[in-house]
Amino acid sequence: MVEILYFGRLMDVMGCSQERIALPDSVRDTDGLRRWLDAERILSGALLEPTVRIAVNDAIVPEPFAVSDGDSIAFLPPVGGG
Amino acid sequence: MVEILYFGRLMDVMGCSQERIALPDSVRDTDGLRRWLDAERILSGALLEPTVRIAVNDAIVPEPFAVSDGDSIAFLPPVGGG
Amino acid sequence: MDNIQILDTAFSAAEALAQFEARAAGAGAIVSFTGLVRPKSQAGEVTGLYLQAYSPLTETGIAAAAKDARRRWNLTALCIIHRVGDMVPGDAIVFVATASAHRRAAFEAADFLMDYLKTEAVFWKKETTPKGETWIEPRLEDYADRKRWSKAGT
Amino acid sequence: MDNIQILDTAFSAAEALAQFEARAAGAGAIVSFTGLVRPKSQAGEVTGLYLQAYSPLTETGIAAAAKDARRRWNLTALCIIHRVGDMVPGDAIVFVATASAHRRAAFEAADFLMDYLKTEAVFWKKETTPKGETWIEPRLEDYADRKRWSKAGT
Repeated sequence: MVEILYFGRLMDVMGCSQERIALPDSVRDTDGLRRWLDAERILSGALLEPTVRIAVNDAIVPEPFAVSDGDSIAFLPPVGGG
Repeated sequence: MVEILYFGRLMDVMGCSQERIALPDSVRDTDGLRRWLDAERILSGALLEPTVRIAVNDAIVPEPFAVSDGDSIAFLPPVGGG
Repeated sequence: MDNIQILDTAFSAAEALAQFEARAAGAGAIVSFTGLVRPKSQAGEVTGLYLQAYSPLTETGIAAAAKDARRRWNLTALCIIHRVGDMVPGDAIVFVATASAHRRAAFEAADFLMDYLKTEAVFWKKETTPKGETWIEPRLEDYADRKRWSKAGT
Repeated sequence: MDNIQILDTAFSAAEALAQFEARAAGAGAIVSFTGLVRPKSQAGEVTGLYLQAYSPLTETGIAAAAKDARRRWNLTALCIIHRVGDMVPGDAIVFVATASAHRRAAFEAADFLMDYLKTEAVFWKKETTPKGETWIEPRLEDYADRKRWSKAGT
């Protein structure tokens, strides 16, 4: 299981701010996660946008970045500032 | 008679901030006033410095500027800001 | 001497300045910036603004920007307060204050920190107007402002 | 909506900011600058500062600078408070606040007004240190800061 966090407009897109998911064996990195989850939820690319960055365990990562059970993975749309 | 005002360090140089003086007939403009008063008080040029500007009746004037009885004349060293 | 706070309740910029002044004793120049929820946007009348942070990324990012500001300018004190959660027009969103011996450092550091906070700080912002709710992303102008600093310093 | 005051008594910058915020309702950005008497100068420990104005030249000069700032930037409110007379270290000498829809205008206008106040405003300043009393004239740096604006605007 991984914990997935959605921020900003992705909360609205996903309908939640946080969920726990069992990753299929085919998903081994952030690229695989983006493609699998986007297809699974029929999002037409919302999670594939290059402006959406990913943080793994509270650190923004260069992609593709390996993910595995127990990780906390956050999808971050462009930040809006204060 | 004219009223003469001294500001900033010129107050210290002149020993007062304000005085009333009867101008001699020879003094008809600010240049004449600077020279006459500087010589009269043995100031060695304190009133002749080009950085010292003159206001006549509360307006800084381009020099030489005519002065006559009843005028208020201010000697202004470089301003120091706030 | 840095004071960095993320708050989910309203705060007073004037009170923040009063407290900052006390901490900045000895400085010759204090600059403050207050960002407020505006009553109007391109979408019309604004009735609410929601700000979301991602702890601890938001805090560490702001702390890094503060450190960068201190490296670039000689500051005697620095304060950053940022609201999150639900706000209404007139509410203070962000308060930045900088203190230095001379005014140029204080002005530039405050300007620099605000450019960071408006473009790179980890916040998401949702505006409510009569037309509905809209997530706001940075204006191009904000990115241009931020780029001004890329050649300064090391 | 300009508030310009020359005061011969102490004032609180934080209170001035609180009052300014009330007047600036609807603005998105407020910048404040506070200039304080520093406890040290090149001559050593400062025990007192005396500021002299020349009314009405001081007031009309500041009012003209404020008008110039409004012509250059779109400001919703502006405040300038300047002390004269005898002050001690820590006292606020000058407070400038600007309000605008966006932050760039507020920052630039406050910076511009401070450059005016530090170089061209009609004030004379005398510092008291253990070495005695010294009249202070502008630093070259202040003139350079002021020149930054000579090509902007018309």
